[in-house]
Amino acid sequence: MDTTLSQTAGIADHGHGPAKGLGRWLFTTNHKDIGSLYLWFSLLMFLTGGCMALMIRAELFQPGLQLIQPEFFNQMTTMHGLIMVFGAVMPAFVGLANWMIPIMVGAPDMALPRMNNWSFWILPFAFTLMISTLFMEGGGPDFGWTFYAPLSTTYAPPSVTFFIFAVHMMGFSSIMGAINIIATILNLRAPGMTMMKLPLFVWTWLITAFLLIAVMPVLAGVVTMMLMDIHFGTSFFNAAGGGDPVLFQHVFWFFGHPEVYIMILPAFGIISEIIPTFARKRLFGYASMVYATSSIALLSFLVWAHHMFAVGMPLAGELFFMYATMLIAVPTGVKVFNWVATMFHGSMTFETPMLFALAFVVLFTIGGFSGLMLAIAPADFQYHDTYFVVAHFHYVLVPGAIFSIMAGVYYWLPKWTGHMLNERLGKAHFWLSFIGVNITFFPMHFVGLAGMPRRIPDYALQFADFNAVASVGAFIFGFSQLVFVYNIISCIRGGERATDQVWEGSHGLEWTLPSPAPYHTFSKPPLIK
Amino acid sequence: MIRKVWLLPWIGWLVSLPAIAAWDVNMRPGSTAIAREVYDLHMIIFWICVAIGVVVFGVMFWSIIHHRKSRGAEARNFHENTAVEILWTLIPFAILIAMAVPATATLIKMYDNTDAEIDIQVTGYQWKWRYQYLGEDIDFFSSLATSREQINNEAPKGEHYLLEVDNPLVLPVGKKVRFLFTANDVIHSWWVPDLSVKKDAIPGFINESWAIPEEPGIYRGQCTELCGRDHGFMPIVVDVRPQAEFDQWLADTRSAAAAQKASATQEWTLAQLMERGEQVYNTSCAACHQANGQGIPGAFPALAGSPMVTGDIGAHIDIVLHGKAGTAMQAFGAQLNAVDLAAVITYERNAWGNDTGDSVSPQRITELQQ
Amino acid sequence: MDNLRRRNRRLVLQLMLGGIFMFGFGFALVPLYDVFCRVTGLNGKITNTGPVAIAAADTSRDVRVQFIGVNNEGMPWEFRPLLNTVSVNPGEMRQMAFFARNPTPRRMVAQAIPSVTPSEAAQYLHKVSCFCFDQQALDADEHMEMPLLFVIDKKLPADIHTITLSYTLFDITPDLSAGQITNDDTQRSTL
Amino acid sequence: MPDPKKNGLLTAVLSALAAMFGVQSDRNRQKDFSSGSPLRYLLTGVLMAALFVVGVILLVRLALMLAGA
Repeated sequence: MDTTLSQTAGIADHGHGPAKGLGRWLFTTNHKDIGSLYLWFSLLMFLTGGCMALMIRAELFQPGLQLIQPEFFNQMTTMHGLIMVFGAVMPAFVGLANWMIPIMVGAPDMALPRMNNWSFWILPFAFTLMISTLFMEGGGPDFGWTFYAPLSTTYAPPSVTFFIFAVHMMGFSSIMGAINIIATILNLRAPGMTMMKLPLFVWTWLITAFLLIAVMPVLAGVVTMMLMDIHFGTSFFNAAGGGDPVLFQHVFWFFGHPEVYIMILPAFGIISEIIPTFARKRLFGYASMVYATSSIALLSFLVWAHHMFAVGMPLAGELFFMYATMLIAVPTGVKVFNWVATMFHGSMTFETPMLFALAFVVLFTIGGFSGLMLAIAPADFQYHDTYFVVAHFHYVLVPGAIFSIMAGVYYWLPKWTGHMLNERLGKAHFWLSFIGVNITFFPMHFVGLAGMPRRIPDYALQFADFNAVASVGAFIFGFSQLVFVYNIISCIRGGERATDQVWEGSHGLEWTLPSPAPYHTFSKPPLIK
Repeated sequence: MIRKVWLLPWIGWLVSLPAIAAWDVNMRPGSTAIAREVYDLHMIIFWICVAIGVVVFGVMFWSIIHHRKSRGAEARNFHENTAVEILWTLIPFAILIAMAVPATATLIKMYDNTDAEIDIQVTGYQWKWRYQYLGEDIDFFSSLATSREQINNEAPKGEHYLLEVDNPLVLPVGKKVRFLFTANDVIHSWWVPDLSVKKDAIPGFINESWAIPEEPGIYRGQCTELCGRDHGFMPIVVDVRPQAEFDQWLADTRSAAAAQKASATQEWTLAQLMERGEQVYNTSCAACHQANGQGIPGAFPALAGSPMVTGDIGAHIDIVLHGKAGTAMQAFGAQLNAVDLAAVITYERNAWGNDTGDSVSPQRITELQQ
Repeated sequence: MDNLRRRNRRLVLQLMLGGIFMFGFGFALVPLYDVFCRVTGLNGKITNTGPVAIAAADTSRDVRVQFIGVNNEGMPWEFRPLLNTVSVNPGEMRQMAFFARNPTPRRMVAQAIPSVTPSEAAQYLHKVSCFCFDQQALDADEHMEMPLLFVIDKKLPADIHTITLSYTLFDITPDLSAGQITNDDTQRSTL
Repeated sequence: MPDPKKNGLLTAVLSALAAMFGVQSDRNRQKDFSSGSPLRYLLTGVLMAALFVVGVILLVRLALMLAGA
């Protein structure tokens, strides 16, 4: 990522480094550059989506309509959801995969470098298209990131068609990325790097890639059905023509639930790389982790309707999805014990990546517990579509996926840039984010249980105080991300030189490379003992 | 750990928040047997999670404190123990199975089909609720009663801000009431936390739920499925009364409906129409066209000085009665009675400086609706 | 190296076929959903229609059938059941009708969509003939009574005492604005 | 290293069950990965998922029957 990459000896190099200027980034087929592009794009989307979140929280700071009109508020909640899910979390994981998987398995590059370039460069255009809908006549999408019909079909603003094409483009990008990652993992492993020795980050990404290929087409299918309903007079979801709005919810959540696993399995992989390093102890129960994550690939398809307990399902349906959800929650939830067992009797130090990983384990587990409460169908009648659900998925996504991405960036940044990061700034960013996340999202449990519904621009007086607290927390969390950006840039530009192994307890092929990792690595497959 | 000196003012600010304000942190037990059962389920699973959390985080923080390199801890070399793993998987399984039994019992009770004394059809409209007492001739709309000034912070907020309606749903205490949910336009969701009833109202389909309120009182709830612009402004108020008072209310409402029909044939003066029209306007029209009639540029047209409102009266009546396809302008003909329609059209034609002097009689509206 | 290229190509082809299969599967969920509704009566879809063998009525049991008429948005017709509630014996054929009137000055075509609650009862409600089978057209100021002939299956679970049958009336005039709307437009029968 | 003969169907089923349960010993993992094509494990996994669905449906029927519905 550093433009002035030093060519250290010992690694056979084709003599030509990266091209100069803009062409390098437009036409790159190098997995390191494309990884950096994904990560910078994800950071930009994270800050954009974050600003929308601050708009929402600023309006909700006090009861009454102070800043924005309700329809714009709905556009902000919808775009915040879409940009964070498809623009910040998923590209960040794909970026980390692009950077780390080839050098973890000893491959020279991704299996299909040109497709890799294309699957990145679709994203900026897809999100420009989607964000431009905010400026179109009738406003941007205002039907929630779950875009239920008929609000998203018959009652949608005219810009919904652009929203549909943007989702199509994001789907193509994810599917191509997933195909590329599977081909790299299965075919380009260095000899000796058997499937048994794959690091867990690579295993979780392999499972996530299969999930992506299985569900992104279903999402493309559902938005295509919407397109046909809106423009070509079909009635998939329009009750007048024999269609059914509940059909939309079934097909969407059939995609939706595996999607939430797509957003958390790579996080499991990153945390399973970081904790052993800083506990100086091998991961506890590697085999169990591999088997449990692989069973999630199939089981996650069986529980989608726990998002729809209040839609009016027959009793047998509610019972089936309650039991299935409870049963598959255990193998995933139990993985947290593996991390705790890895730490147990370890010899731990607490640099920034470890702090984020520990916060992940604690706060993600709180999100997992509220998920367990939501699985109880009769109780879900009181929780569904309230701020309790908002607190649940923000706990599993912000201290879950986002903290694991930050942990991954802090963990591998020295390897990418060749400089150690500024620990003081790292810890400042951690503590500000940790405090901000909890002040923002913990009160949401309370207002949700007390009866505040989701997606409302204004609320009754009994919810006022916790909402004020949450808004303050949101601004603390929001602005502390600038510390993160500053820390990354200062780590790129300079800092204490990083050794090859960077962290005292780190193991794995990627740590055998010099820091910063040369432009081309493992042109000749490495020797794996 | 750098010192958090500059964090103190933030924490100070948080603590100084008004202590008297409402800080309710939990679900209310509610006032039906089912609601209390759900509350118990909620608390049981909550305490189970707290217990597991205390154990897990206890071990974790113990390990963080004691197994630190800075305290000279040497990393042990164990990294697999299937027996322990099987144990810590079986325990949560056992807990969940124990949890599933009462949950199933409550869910089965919720799907009980015994006959109800009173059936209410609840229809979700874009941004109000309609209640029809099946078998009775009672059918009314229930819209938000909080004034636009309170919402726009031009007036102090009332105690039940955003949770008050003009016509609450009145129910007898102790009787089983069966709700039949459907919707007129998009998906809404009818939720009253104290009755523990939440069901989606889906256009083209009918859903049902039931409750037996045990104590008289006012129970408030809100729409819980995103349904567009004013999703946050269509509350639900259920007024549960003792049987005698409920029968009285039924009689009064029937006579009021009859009086309503009669009043449609009386002569209404301009002043009476204007006064009634302003009331109807603030309930049903101000949400989009604003109380001052200026509307919202680019979203909802202004009525003050608009050619439609000051021009041909027939076109004005037609758009209020039948709405305008493809826009948010609904067909209010099906929602308001003849007197209200005549009053609101007259008000629109004479308010905010339009003063065309026209007045529309309820008889003319009734003819059009025949 | 070409062996690697061949392996890559084969794997990528398989994965793309997998993606296309899942895209097809997304669309296959629509008919699958109808079959799923037919089996479980999910969402109150009534599925068995047409003539049925007349069996002796089971007079030992009374089932209360409620009728509801709902107008969807932009449907100004007057639309209500002639009788709100009917008490029926399972197995007995019953006739009843909905009243509809078109108060607007123009010709309109409507489509009624049925729905039943509790959804467990949907498979046991058999509609011999129903106005919701096809579109209903009414001229300005015209009104008519639309018939419905139905039977409740004797195998209705014992704990179901009340069945509510709702019809939602949708305005589908603009869809057919192309051709001339004649009175007997019965090309499409739904449900 | 266990001899890399073709692993029987039983090992695949046992491994699939272990995966769904979330616990697997390292020894079994090496045995699984040393055997032939992963396709058999995939198909066994899908089969076990289908059995899981049937199992839960039976569980639901049992629950409803017990409650006398």
